[in-house]
Amino acid sequence: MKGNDLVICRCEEITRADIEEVISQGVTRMNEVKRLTRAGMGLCQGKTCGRLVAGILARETGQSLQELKPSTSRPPTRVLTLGVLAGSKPDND
Amino acid sequence: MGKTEIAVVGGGAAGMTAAIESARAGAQVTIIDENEQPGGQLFKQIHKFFGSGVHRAGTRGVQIGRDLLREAEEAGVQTRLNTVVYGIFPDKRLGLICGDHTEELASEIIILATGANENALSFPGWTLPGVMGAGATQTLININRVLPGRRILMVGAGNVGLIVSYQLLQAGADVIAVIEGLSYIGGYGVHASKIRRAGVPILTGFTVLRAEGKESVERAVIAQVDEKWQPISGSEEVLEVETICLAVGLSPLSELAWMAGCRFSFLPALGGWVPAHDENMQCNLPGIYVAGDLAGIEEASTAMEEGRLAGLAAAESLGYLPPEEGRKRKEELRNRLAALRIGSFGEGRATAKKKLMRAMCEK
Amino acid sequence: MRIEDHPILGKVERGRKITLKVDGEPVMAFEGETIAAALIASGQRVFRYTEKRVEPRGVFCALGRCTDCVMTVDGQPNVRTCVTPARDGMIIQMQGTPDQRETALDAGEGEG
Amino acid sequence: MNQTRKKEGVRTTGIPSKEELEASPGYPSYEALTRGPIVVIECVQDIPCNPCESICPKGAIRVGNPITRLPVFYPEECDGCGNCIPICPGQAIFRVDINHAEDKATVSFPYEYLPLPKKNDIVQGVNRTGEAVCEAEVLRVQKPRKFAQTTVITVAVPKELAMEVRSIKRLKRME
Repeated sequence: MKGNDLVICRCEEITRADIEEVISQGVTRMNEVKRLTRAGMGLCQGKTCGRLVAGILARETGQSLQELKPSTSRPPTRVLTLGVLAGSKPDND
Repeated sequence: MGKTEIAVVGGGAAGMTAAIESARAGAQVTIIDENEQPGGQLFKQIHKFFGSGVHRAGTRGVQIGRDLLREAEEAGVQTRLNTVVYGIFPDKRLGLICGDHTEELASEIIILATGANENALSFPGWTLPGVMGAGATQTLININRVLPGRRILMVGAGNVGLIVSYQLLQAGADVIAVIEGLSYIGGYGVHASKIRRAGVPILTGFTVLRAEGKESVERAVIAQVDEKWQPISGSEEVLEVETICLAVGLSPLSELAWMAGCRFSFLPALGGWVPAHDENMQCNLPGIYVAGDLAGIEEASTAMEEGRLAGLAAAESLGYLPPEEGRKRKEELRNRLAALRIGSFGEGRATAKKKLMRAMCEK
Repeated sequence: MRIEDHPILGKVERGRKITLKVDGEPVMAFEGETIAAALIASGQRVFRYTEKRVEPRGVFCALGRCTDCVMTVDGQPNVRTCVTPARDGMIIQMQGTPDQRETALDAGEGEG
Repeated sequence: MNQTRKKEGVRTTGIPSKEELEASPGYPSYEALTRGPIVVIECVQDIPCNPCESICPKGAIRVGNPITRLPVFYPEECDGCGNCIPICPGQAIFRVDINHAEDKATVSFPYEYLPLPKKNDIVQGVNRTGEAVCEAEVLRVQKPRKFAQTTVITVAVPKELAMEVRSIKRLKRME
């Protein structure tokens, strides 16, 4: 298996090549990588791949990890099913 | 909408101690934890802790966990289990998922003690069943009481890698080797000595090249690395293992703190991005406190002292402690924390913590 | 492989014996343990196959975060087996197996 | 597995070197060993930790302040209770009696594996690298309740290996 075929985001099955491709197109921020590749948008919300993506982005763009804030956290921190949201005001009947 | 004075997010070592201190001072405290049981990672820490008497040195984490549960109950802490905090909103409202519905909980103070997440290491074959976090292995063997494999490769010789290797031996597995990319063992020498005595080799300057196997791990290929972390050709070795454990560090689990708008600093000695806090563990946002691994990756013993400090300071800010008593007890806790951050293993963290506190003053 | 006796934790205390149905096959479990623990004890390592690359996955974080161990439980997909307690009679199915995909593919071709 | 690069010391091998041990204030001199049973503390790093000091009823082990200081052992104060062996979170404390018999010494060490050996069993003594170096006769298997499942095992080994043997080869689990 070649290095660039390596899965980085386990949930969305995004490879190193996928991430490097968007970086080669000029992407420099974590949020952009996430939006364009879907790395970190899966069920785990980037908990596993976040640091790996930051590492690749730092190496490829010459930025330090300190310059790379993680992609923006927005609620929900866990995947919510629509059923749960629909049940946000539990009725008693 | 539910209401509480102090909401503690996360019922691990830091969250429990924070809740106990606040509740003992007289505050109304609610712990929210996503698990079936509180205690966080304490119940899988079956080894004896370091430190001194006040840190409960020589006592196993699992026993400390049991004691904290009892103390929390005695102190009147409310605990909401199986409840996920999915969001943190203005005016210190928390969005909760409880089973099949969502709820809001309003609070005057939020103490975030969300803990840490295990770092990953990507290499060909790392998605195969049989590659897992060292913490995952620890949960399986010490909580679930099942072995994920007989023959194990541990990647990482920090304290987590060394301790989990020892616990795997105790559970009846064979640890074929511990490998470490650095040229030295990062964890305590005594943890390393224990597993060396049990016949486990520790190979420094080695990395895992790939995991191989059809449907799950059947073997690992490791190799020596040079100073630039590049594998040295010809140094490859094949290890017949069925499980590869990754113990390559932890990162603060910080989504809620980011969402709340906390100011962060990047401090490698504390595990990466860490919310800035003052000497009361309060963030730049008044009424939001952090403690434990979220506030910088350290040991469970430091997490407990930070939890106590945050809990006490939070209760004090609500007027539950006479100022003189609050000052004295916080000072005592800070001394206890300082004692755990000295020596060659602690200095780096002590310096990073100072930077974190200075970051509070920056605009 | 269950750990019955342990030098620190002692003999294990388990709930009553129950039976899960995993992809049609009975699997013995103990009430209260996680589905993942029961499956690992029975020797199962593959918990699902991925959607795009059809690659096997198993337990990775064991904390309910990574979602690599998700399966369909009593008809509900994406249940995190590492944090879901086993209950008698649960029907558990692997998601995305190569077989299922062939079936889906065949059905698709038939329509086209 | 061969370690191709020559390395020494606890930071690279996981085993304290002879120099590290001899520089440690809890590690007895040869002369002290000959005087009778003695505690051997193989604590060579500045870890914040002092249960050995707290547990000793006689004040024979002193860490002091800060708690990262290496434990100092005062043999004349020690009454041989052995409480320091199972309390050490690092399992770095042993007891050695090189005068046990004409050609035998005893070594006591903490042990946390199953199954436990039984008294009078002949097992294999291992050195700090886990290598079996001799037969060892099990003299005592003590499981003091207050030390939370840490067993202290005492074995008799050839006298010349008294400062080499630090545990026994783990016994096969019966399943």
